[in-house]
Amino acid sequence: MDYRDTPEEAEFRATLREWLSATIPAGWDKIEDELEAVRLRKDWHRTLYRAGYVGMSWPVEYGGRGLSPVYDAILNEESGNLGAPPLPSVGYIGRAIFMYASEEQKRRFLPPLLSGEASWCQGFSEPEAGSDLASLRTAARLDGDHYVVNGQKMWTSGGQYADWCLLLARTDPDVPKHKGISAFLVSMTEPGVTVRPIVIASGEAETAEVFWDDVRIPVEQRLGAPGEGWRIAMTTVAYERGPADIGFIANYRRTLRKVEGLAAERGLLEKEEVRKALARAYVRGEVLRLNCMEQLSMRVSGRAPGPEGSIAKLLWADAEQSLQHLAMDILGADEMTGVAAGWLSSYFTSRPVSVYGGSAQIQKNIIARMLDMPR
Amino acid sequence: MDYRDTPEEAEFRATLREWLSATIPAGWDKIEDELEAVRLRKDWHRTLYRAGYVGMSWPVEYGGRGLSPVYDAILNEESGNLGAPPLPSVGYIGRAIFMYASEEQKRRFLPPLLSGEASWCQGFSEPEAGSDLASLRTAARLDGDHYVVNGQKMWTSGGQYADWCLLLARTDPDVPKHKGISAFLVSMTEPGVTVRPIVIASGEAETAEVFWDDVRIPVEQRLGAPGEGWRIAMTTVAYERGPADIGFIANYRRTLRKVEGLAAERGLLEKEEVRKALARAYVRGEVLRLNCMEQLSMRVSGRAPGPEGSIAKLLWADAEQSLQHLAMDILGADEMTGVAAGWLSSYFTSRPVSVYGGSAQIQKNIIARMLDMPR
Amino acid sequence: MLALLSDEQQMLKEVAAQIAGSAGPSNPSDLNTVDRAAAWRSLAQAGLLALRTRDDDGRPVGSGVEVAVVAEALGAGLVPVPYLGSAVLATELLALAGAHDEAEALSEGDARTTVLLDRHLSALAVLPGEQVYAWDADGAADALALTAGPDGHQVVRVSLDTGFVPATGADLTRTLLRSDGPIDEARLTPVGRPLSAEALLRWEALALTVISADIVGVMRAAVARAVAYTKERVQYGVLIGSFQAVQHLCAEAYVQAEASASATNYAAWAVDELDVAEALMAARTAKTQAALVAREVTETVMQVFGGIGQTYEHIAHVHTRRALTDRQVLGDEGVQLPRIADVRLTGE
Amino acid sequence: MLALLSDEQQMLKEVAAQIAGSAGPSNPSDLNTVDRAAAWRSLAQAGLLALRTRDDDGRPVGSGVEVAVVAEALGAGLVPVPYLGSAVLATELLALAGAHDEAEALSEGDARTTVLLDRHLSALAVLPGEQVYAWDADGAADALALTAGPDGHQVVRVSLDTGFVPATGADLTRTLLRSDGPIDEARLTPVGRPLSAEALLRWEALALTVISADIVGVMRAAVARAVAYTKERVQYGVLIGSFQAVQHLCAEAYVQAEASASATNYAAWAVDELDVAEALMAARTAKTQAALVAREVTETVMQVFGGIGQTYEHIAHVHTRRALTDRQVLGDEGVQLPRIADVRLTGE
Repeated sequence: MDYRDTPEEAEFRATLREWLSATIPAGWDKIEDELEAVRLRKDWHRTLYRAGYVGMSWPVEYGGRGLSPVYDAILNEESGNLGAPPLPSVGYIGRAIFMYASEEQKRRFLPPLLSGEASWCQGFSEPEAGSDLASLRTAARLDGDHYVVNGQKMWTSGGQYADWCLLLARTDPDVPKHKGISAFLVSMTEPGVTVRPIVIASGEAETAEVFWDDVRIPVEQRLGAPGEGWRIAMTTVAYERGPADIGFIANYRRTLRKVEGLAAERGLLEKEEVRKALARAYVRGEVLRLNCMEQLSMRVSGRAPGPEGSIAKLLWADAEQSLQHLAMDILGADEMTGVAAGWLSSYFTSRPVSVYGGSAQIQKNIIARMLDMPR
Repeated sequence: MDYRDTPEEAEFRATLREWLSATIPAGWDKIEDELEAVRLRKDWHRTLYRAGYVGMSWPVEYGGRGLSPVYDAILNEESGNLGAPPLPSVGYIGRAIFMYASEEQKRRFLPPLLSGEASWCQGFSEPEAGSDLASLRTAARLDGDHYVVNGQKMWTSGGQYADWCLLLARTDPDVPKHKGISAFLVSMTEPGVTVRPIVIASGEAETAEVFWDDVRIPVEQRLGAPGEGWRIAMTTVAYERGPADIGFIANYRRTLRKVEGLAAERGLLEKEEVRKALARAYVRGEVLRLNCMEQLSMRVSGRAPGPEGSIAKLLWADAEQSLQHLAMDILGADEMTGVAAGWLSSYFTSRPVSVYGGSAQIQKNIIARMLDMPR
Repeated sequence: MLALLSDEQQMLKEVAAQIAGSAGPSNPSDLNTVDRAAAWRSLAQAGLLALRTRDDDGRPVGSGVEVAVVAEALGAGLVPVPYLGSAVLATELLALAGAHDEAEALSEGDARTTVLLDRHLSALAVLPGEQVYAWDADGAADALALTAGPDGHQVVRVSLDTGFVPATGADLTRTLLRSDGPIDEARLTPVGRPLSAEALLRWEALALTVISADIVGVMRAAVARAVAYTKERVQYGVLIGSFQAVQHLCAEAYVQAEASASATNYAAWAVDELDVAEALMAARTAKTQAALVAREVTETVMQVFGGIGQTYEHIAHVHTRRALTDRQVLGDEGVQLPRIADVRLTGE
Repeated sequence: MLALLSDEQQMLKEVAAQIAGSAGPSNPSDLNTVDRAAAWRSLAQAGLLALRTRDDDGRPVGSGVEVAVVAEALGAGLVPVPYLGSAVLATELLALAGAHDEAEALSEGDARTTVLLDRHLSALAVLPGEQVYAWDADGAADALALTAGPDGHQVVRVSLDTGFVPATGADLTRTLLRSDGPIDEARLTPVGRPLSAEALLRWEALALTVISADIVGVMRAAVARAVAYTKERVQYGVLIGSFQAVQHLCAEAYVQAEASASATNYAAWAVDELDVAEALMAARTAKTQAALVAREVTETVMQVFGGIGQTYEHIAHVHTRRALTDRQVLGDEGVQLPRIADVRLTGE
């Protein structure tokens, strides 16, 4: 057991920190214009790619460096620590492609995914198929050498800006629902694709819905065999990002420092109650960090991502939401009168953490399964 | 809407308070010997009866005074306020008898129940039939003009000291489980009845298990028709006592005053955190009291006891358990080192409040039913 | 003792619910189109704006219970009219100051006045002072505050025409204005006679109670909406309301909302029936309970609605925003609990 | 970075679990019959009492991780032997004071020594002083405490033969003695050399960590018992574990126990690997987390067991009692959080 970097990890971290310090675009987090922010994130993807920081844990034959996922974790951590722009998310799409794609598809799709030339979104959920993904209704009907897709997707994060979509659609309505789904790699520029941003309660556009009207997809852009879509989705979901993979932990620490600062500004640091609440928030963050390190260690040791991820997801939601509650308690009316409107927005942004990517209730179901409790 | 006593209620309360002050046996709560304590409770029942305070809300023809249940509530409240011994519980057994018994049974059983000559217990739950009461296995086989009972009952509160038992047993194993149960009025002195106290985690004997081995019950002691036991049980359970009916609210207020006293003794009243926690405990008690007053008002207005009682039961468990948590937080190690052993005992006594009489989970199920949520 | 609404109060509740139903939004965009003026006229015509004016004997036309009934109904409907600000908080202040004509004027529904709160929204503003807010100020020409004088506090009127800017408050159903600096003494017009300390505490008891009633309405309606949704929404081939986890989430939220209602009903009765210290204690108890559970209840409702409950288009967050703001008005549990403790631990 | 037990540590865990399994009660009455002496001998024979003695280079024979592994296993088994008191807290204190022979003597399993804690159980006792407790004192002839001196704190030994009476503590698995008055200076025998402030903090980090590990063991075993019960107990014709409400209760308890384990594992590693301030911060974090959830987790377990979980005969409350007492030892979250805050808010 060792929580410290190995010498190689330490060297990597040092180099990375130096590179980040020199490379993070100044003032990127002050950009208000959304399109400009998107462009910046794309540029940052390419910059990271050129420096060798994208897909480090991918197999070498697919353009990766074959490194341990620890290096991805260090990248996440230091990006958070040094306040870098959000990291591109290539892992789960890449995983789906290099596990299920044909050789030709891999050659076509993996390099631009890695390099950032093409950005991706995930067309899984639907209005009537949220937690119950297998009930999806979007249909792909075979018509000669094309599939014709009709339906509606929801919670397609990044749908507004993505070039490509990993789409799930029903290709066979006559078999049990898990068996009639196929996966597709589709360009978002095809005629018939309409994207509408979804604004969440904070007032910010966080995700999107995508309408598919007679969208034609060449057969060779189906991923895997017909009916293999559910398996592909489950693989993808298992590699979806947990708190450790999105710099959440580093961000949490920075937010906690800000909340401590709020308490100081308001002269509340003398109140034992406030001191304890701040310390409690620190403990929550540490507990989550350490739990994620254990899970990462299991991944490094070759265990496939398992239901343990549900523990981290529950701790994550609790930590994030509790911290926003604490900020609200410290800010009091200021959060409601517009004086601290940014914190109200952060509060509402913290709510879906216990909904998206499997609600807190679903995570507890998964843990009950893991505990082998009766169905 | 009026939370005040009517003139009649106020007069009743004043007379009662005077009577209680003069009559409560001094030092009754210091009695350590259990048998003596039981004898005192029986004496107290008879004393109350002679003064006209037992069964006040019963119909006049069954020995009651036909008064509104408000008077029972005032009796509970003032008994708690003035620190009287626990009130006898005649309501739910009485209700079962005067709703389902034959005229002869009523004449035989109601007067001694009211007067306190005979005390009763309730033989419903079993080791394998707790929440799921209808699964009970204790069997009553008809043998001539007697039923022969075999089985085991659990959580028979007061079983050690009761003279009579309202017993549920299965008389027909061949029909659906709710339909094969009958109710009996059985003397606890019959041969074959064995009572074993159940000691709860606090170390105190709070309830009992009762073994029934070839116990013979005359057919005329069956209550209601064969197979009517489930209906009788449901009536009885609906009239089981909530927090308002057992002086809980008055006791809660007294316990809260003690906890405030603990905080004062330990010099903690300067701590805002402690002050707020004590005020929070006060609010919990008030909320429960006021909720119970509304429910009592509904009962007075002639509505049968409904699932609203589940709200009070959940608030009750929360209030009682939270207050014990607060005491523990104030006492710290003293509660664990034996210095404040009584509080540790109170803590463990507070735990089953969310289990007995329908667990917190069952109460929430009942509320979901009341909200007409899908099964 | 009978802790139930009388038949007349029950009827009042239905009238208020009907008005609320016609003026309440089903989704946030309705807030742009709903006919606020018509709702206000209906309230005036039904006499509901006159409840805290005084009759010929100097008694309030409507008791605390009646005002709370209306407040709860309007909260349940998320109705964007300044009933609390104008018809309760300002009207009661005018009546207590003996400015009965001014109070009557508000009850007719043409003019609206609200109150100024301090920068924490936690107390009626005492002027001159620093920044203040006009809360629940939709259509209000002016707002009331206090000045401290030798004979007690004096109610003063401040025009909202100048010196105030719209604040982007969390609550989408009420208008909030922020003073753009300290309020000049020249802008204060005294109204009525100075208030006794007791009158001011009585006002506070009423104000805390009706805000609690508003929260109760918001919570009950939010829970009812969530429960209704669980009876429509299908996942895994069944209605989501059949999942025990969803049932228990709803049951817990329901219990907390009902518990708040019990505390608020008593506080509403106490306003006019108990001595002022007891009435205020009951009001603080109700506000504490409502404030303590409002966040969790409305968050649970958003959770039960799942993905759509997180979106701006959906009504769920409108409940949350109104409840979170109400929590702060005249002080949340963090303000009330220490005062309850003062009474419990030193006052008795 | 690899935050997992090594193969050797995994083996150690199995050895400790085996010993615990043979000496742990299945119900409270087993506590009268279980062979404590045999369990102690097994621990000695396996070398587990020697982990905090020092090797020839002055390094602990076993790391913090290894001691925590054993502590967790014994906690899980509710084993009634004074591993924490004698083999960890006292042994480490002796080793830090350079009293290596005395530490060695304890490791052989014949003699037992424990520690004296103040009357709040929240710190090692500094004598002479008021009432103290000998905690985890089963079979211990004496106990260690401190005296304050010019060169730092001096470890002193106090015989438990006289001046102590058995206390009826909540924890049924550990022996607790209460001093029947202040400890006379004449009864103190100095041991080893005075401790540096750093040594004492290092001791505290270790002590907090192993107590957290004990709590983690208690919680994990309690949750596992409850989960197992849900797979046997039938109500309404189905296993109670098939009810989503029961599943979620267990899942929540499980998550809290695992979260505590994560924090404790790190603290255990930190004991010997990080500088003392960081090690202590990690230990306080672990103790805070464990203390914060221990009550709720063990209460949930009692709740899942339903009626029988409330009875004295059942094992459930033995977990609760041990966890509740452990919470207090060297300070619960109420003690730890302000110290964490001191570091966070003023120390950096």
